[in-house]
Amino acid sequence: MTKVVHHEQIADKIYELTFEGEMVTDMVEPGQFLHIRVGDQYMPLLRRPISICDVDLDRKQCTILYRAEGEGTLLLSQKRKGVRLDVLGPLGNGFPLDTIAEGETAILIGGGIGVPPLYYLSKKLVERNVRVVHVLGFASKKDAFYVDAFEQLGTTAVTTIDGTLGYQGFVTDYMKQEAPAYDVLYSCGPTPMLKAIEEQLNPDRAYFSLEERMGCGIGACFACVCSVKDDPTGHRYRKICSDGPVFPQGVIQL
Amino acid sequence: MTKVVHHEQIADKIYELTFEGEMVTDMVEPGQFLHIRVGDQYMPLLRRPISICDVDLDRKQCTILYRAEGEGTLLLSQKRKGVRLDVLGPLGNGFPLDTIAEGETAILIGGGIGVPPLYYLSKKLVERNVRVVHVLGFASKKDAFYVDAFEQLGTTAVTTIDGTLGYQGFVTDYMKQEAPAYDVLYSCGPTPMLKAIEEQLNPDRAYFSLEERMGCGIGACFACVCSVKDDPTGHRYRKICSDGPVFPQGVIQL
Amino acid sequence: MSRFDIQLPGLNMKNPIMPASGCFGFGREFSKLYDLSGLGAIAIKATTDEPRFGNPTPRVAETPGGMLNAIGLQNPGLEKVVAEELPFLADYDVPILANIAGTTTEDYVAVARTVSKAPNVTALELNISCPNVKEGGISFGTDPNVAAELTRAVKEVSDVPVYVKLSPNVTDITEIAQAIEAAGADGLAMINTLLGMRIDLKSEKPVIANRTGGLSGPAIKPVAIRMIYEVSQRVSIPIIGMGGITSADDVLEYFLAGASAVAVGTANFVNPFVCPEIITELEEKLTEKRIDHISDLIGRSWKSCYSPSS
Amino acid sequence: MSRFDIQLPGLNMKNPIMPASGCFGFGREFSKLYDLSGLGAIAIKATTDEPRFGNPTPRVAETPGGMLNAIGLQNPGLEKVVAEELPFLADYDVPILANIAGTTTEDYVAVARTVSKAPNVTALELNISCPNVKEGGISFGTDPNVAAELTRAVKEVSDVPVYVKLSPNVTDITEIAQAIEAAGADGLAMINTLLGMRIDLKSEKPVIANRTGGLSGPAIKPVAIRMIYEVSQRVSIPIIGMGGITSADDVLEYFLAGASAVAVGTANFVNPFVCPEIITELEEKLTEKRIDHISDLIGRSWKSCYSPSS
Ligand SMILES: Cc1cc2nc3c(=O)[nH]c(=O)nc-3n(C[C@H](O)[C@H](O)[C@H](O)COP(=O)(O)OP(=O)(O)OC[C@H]3O[C@@H](n4cnc5c(N)ncnc54)[C@H](O)[C@@H]3O)c2cc1C
Ligand SMILES: Cc1cc2nc3c(=O)[nH]c(=O)nc-3n(C[C@H](O)[C@H](O)[C@H](O)COP(=O)(O)OP(=O)(O)OC[C@H]3O[C@@H](n4cnc5c(N)ncnc54)[C@H](O)[C@@H]3O)c2cc1C
Ligand SMILES: Cc1cc2nc3c(=O)[nH]c(=O)nc-3n(C[C@H](O)[C@H](O)[C@H](O)COP(=O)(O)O)c2cc1C
Ligand SMILES: Cc1cc2nc3c(=O)[nH]c(=O)nc-3n(C[C@H](O)[C@H](O)[C@H](O)COP(=O)(O)O)c2cc1C
Ligand code: FES
Ligand code: FES
Repeated sequence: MTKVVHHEQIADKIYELTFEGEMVTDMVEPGQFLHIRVGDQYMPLLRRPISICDVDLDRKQCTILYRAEGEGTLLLSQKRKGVRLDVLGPLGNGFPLDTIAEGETAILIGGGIGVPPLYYLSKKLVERNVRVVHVLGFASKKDAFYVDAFEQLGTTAVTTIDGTLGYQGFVTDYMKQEAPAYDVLYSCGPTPMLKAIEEQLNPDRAYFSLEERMGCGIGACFACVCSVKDDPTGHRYRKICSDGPVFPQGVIQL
Repeated sequence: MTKVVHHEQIADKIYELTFEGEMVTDMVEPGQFLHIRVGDQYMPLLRRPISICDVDLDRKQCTILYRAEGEGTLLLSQKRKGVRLDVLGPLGNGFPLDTIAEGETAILIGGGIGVPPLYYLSKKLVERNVRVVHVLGFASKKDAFYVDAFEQLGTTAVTTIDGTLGYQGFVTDYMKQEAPAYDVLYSCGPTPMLKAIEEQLNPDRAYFSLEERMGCGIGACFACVCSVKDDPTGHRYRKICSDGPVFPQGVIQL
Repeated sequence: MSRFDIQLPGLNMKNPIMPASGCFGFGREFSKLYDLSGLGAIAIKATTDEPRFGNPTPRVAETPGGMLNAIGLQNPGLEKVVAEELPFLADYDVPILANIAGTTTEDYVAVARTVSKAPNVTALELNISCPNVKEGGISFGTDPNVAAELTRAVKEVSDVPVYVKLSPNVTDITEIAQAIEAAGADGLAMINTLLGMRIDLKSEKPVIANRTGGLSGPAIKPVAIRMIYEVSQRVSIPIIGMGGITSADDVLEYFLAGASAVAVGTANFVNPFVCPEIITELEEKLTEKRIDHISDLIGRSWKSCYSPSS
Repeated sequence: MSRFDIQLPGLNMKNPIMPASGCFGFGREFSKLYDLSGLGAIAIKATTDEPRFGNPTPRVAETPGGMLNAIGLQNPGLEKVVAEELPFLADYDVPILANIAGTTTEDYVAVARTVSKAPNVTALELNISCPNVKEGGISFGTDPNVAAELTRAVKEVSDVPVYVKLSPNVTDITEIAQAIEAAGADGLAMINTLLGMRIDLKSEKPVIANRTGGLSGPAIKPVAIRMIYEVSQRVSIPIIGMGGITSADDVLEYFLAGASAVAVGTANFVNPFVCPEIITELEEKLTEKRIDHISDLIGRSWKSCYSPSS
């Protein structure tokens, strides 16, 4: 049983929710996600996949950030402190931590509601003495969140499409212009952004966290498949929920 | 907008809920009912018809009593103090007060969850200097409620099927055995009980409050019709929601 | 300039919203709650030749996200509808879509002939989900030929345009829709209810006395949207869409699927003010989304070229 | 003495609960959550002759009280299913109902012949909702003759009893059920999903890349109950009931309607522990209600004489 211990709006439509429970002790891998039941009835029916944004293992608390826009997330935003939250997880495979060496530089590129899982990742990397650089892309100033929190962990650049905060443009525009040096790239955000990063930056070592509409969230229903890159047979696939959501660069046809 | 100001369990599965709002000022007729939306989503879809049990016009508060057994009433029982309650009403036609004269005796016979509307009726009759006698039938002691409250207003007999409280048997058994004198009979309860009262006691002046599954609750959908007594055409009817729920004896085929 | 006035055969609507037949009676109850002249149109309760008592009760049952009903076409009969109900509605500035039903073609023809002459009835809606007694009780709406023949017979006697209301309980709804269009219908209304049942665990019997009932409400919306998407691509007469509409967003979804107007049924029971609320909300949404006119949306989900990977 | 062990052709079940095909993969994921041997049976994902990638994504969409899916029969193909998936399941003491699909009769026959020989496959489930390419894409499940012929062809080559899974998207399901029974089917499974669609208001396109999808979940329960109520009165082979089951009460409702066992589909996505939870809850309910054996309930809603006014 998990219980909501904190719930607050932190940007336009963006909420920060912290819950507490035994299950949090399993949440040691950044990039994994939770499958959250938002209603008590069967309307909405399906769970909502939301990334782990931060974990306090001692207090058995996990924080998620989400955008309340659709039916389910709007309902979630009404949960008050103290109520039960039905959480399944942690699910999937997150960002591997041991593929980057101490002293190397990681660049973490997040877009919009893809930013949250990068926070826990950044904390874990810093713990391992990896140098972290963040590039966070938002639509506008009102949509930005956690910029200060990321700054505590490493250099943080913000880009907004309308230029109301930080650099004006897309994260890829910033990357080309400023060309920060890095060893490994980690990214989470809308698929077009991931595709642009792959094509335009063509990083050697990179990990992408993908999104897709889900049924089960555990690998049983085949709702969330994506195609394997350069597959001549045409029927090789990965399930985002159980094989991912994080994949090394080059595995998935973005 | 109405707000829950009190909510408490008062017997086995029976809850007492008081809400406050402007609309309460219209609730001057005992026997009318409210149509209550119990969920925020469309599951459960339909409103629940619940009788007005008591009204405090000065404080704009209305009390209802209900049995939480099905999906909708169980959901209703989870509403906490302070939350909004979506109430439509008062609906239908209640018990007429001007058909009994000052000094006459009214007998109010309630069965189970048909008891609540009789409470407001009894108060109104007492206000008009009518003598009231109550006969309240329950399945068992654990199901009984509001016995003390009724006793404050007039003589109150309780019957239980298993004899754990008051007289053992049905309300009709009690009526035949004890044969209290009365001028007008008012009754609310399961249809078989009303039918037995009509057939076995054959009162001169009587009013029955009926129940049926409802759609709209306002007379538009024809879900809640009942047949008119001794109708040769076979298609005369009354709508319980808008013509009733209270009908004078002899009008409806019970 | 209105963003959502809609002109359909016989229906000159200020906005595309009407209450659905059977969910609004003859308007009397709702007229106490709001001004009926604000509605786009009103589809009145099915009228039959003779008065009908309908089915025994219980007539409704709740289901997940929906409800079942088996009212059984209870209505005061043609004579009373024309003498009492329609004149009451004549006080409002709103077109009336008269829903008519029967068990033989002659029944339908008789009702259509008379009702279509009522001054404020501007269109008919043929409810063809009723069992056809001559054809052994199968519904008029399940056989394309039977449906077409009925349409033709009614068109012949009707003074006003005729909409045919399709039953969703069929293998291929496009076949029936096309047959009805070819028979001269001026428009389609879809969908009527899905056949369903709920069994009470205590009595161990169907909750509804008639055993089966018609499923309506949000639960059926995806079925209605699919059918309108398919049918609107194959007919050129307009479609009044319905099934589970509860919000302005639902109305937009119906237009994108291919509807030219919509009817709101079950939602009136949940919130009796739902029709005027949707009208207000819809106007706001259209403004907000900068849609010049709602008719621009009709069928847009299939009109623009479709690329599955985008 | 168990109150709910069920013996059906090929399915020797400890209890009447099985996960529905397509909602449980080949059991691997759920085997990490609980012991699969506790289930009554397992209906595995549809298997086709060749591996299939299925449809483009998005493949699922949410609807009121339900969901749409258009997975497109993605599966590793007959060879891998027999070599890898079925042996994995052989570690559990549970009968396997192998769901098979195809686009020609030959496809079905090929899969049936091989799969029915796998040691732990104790029955087949023919998914006849697939489009029949030879008959111009109409579904095998919508024409009684086509469905009967397919049943006969598969029966001929199968080493184990054959259940046919009916599509609800038909005008008269009893006709198809009877034709399939006459063709030698050992049982029926019903219902498969209802055809539906949802349109996204932003993209103005169907949410599901395949456009239409199959509607499942609580929303469809009343349709399934109605169909099982009708079919169970007209056939004498057993019915595996499904559609929106989420609780032991739902299971009781299906038995009263006429089912002899049930499958739980979509609910596994909402609560992955739903099957074992229903099994526990069902046993408690049967004890509480003093029902000696759940099979006493089969079809009780129509078996006892019906009086509408009571
Ligand atoms: C692995 C993963 C991690 C995610 N992490 C986060 C996060 O940390 N914070 C956050 O705000 N969002 C996150 N998302 C996106 C989030 O799941 C959707 O925004 C959310 O499900 C939308 O639900 P809704 O009720 O607002 O919308 P509705 O429109 O009501 O959703 C309808 C259905 O579509 C699905 N859906 C809609 N949009 C998406 C989407 N973008 N991705 C997947 N399913 C979708 C819903 O889950 C639901 O089943 C993540 C998605 C995935 C796959
Ligand atoms: C005029 C009137 C006044 C009533 N007053 C009271 C009251 O003061 N207190 C009280 O506890 N109950 C009262 N009832 C009965 C109450 O409406 C039902 O107990 C309640 O609707 C059951 O809902 P549920 O969610 O528990 O059951 P569910 O089984 O979830 O109900 C399913 C559907 O059936 C309907 N339904 C089920 N039982 C009944 C019933 N007995 N009568 C009408 N509809 C029913 C529900 O409204 C709903 O639409 C009254 C009924 C009527 C018609
Ligand atoms: C209680 C009730 C009565 C209905 N009566 C009729 C009717 O008389 N004639 C008709 O064509 N449709 C009738 N319908 C069907 C509705 O008009 C509508 O087609 C259907 O309910 C789907 O819309 P909804 O989901 O918005 O309710 C009735 C529906 C309900 C719920
Ligand atoms: C994601 C998904 C995949 C499905 N795949 C199959 C399948 O491969 N074969 C099949 O016969 N039915 C398939 N079905 C249908 C289910 O087995 C079941 O008949 C239907 O979903 C109704 O049950 P439910 O409401 O409990 O889900 C699938 C259903 C879902 C939701
Ligand atoms: S969501 Fe079911 S397999 Fe991924
Ligand atoms: S409940 Fe609709 S007419 Fe009475």
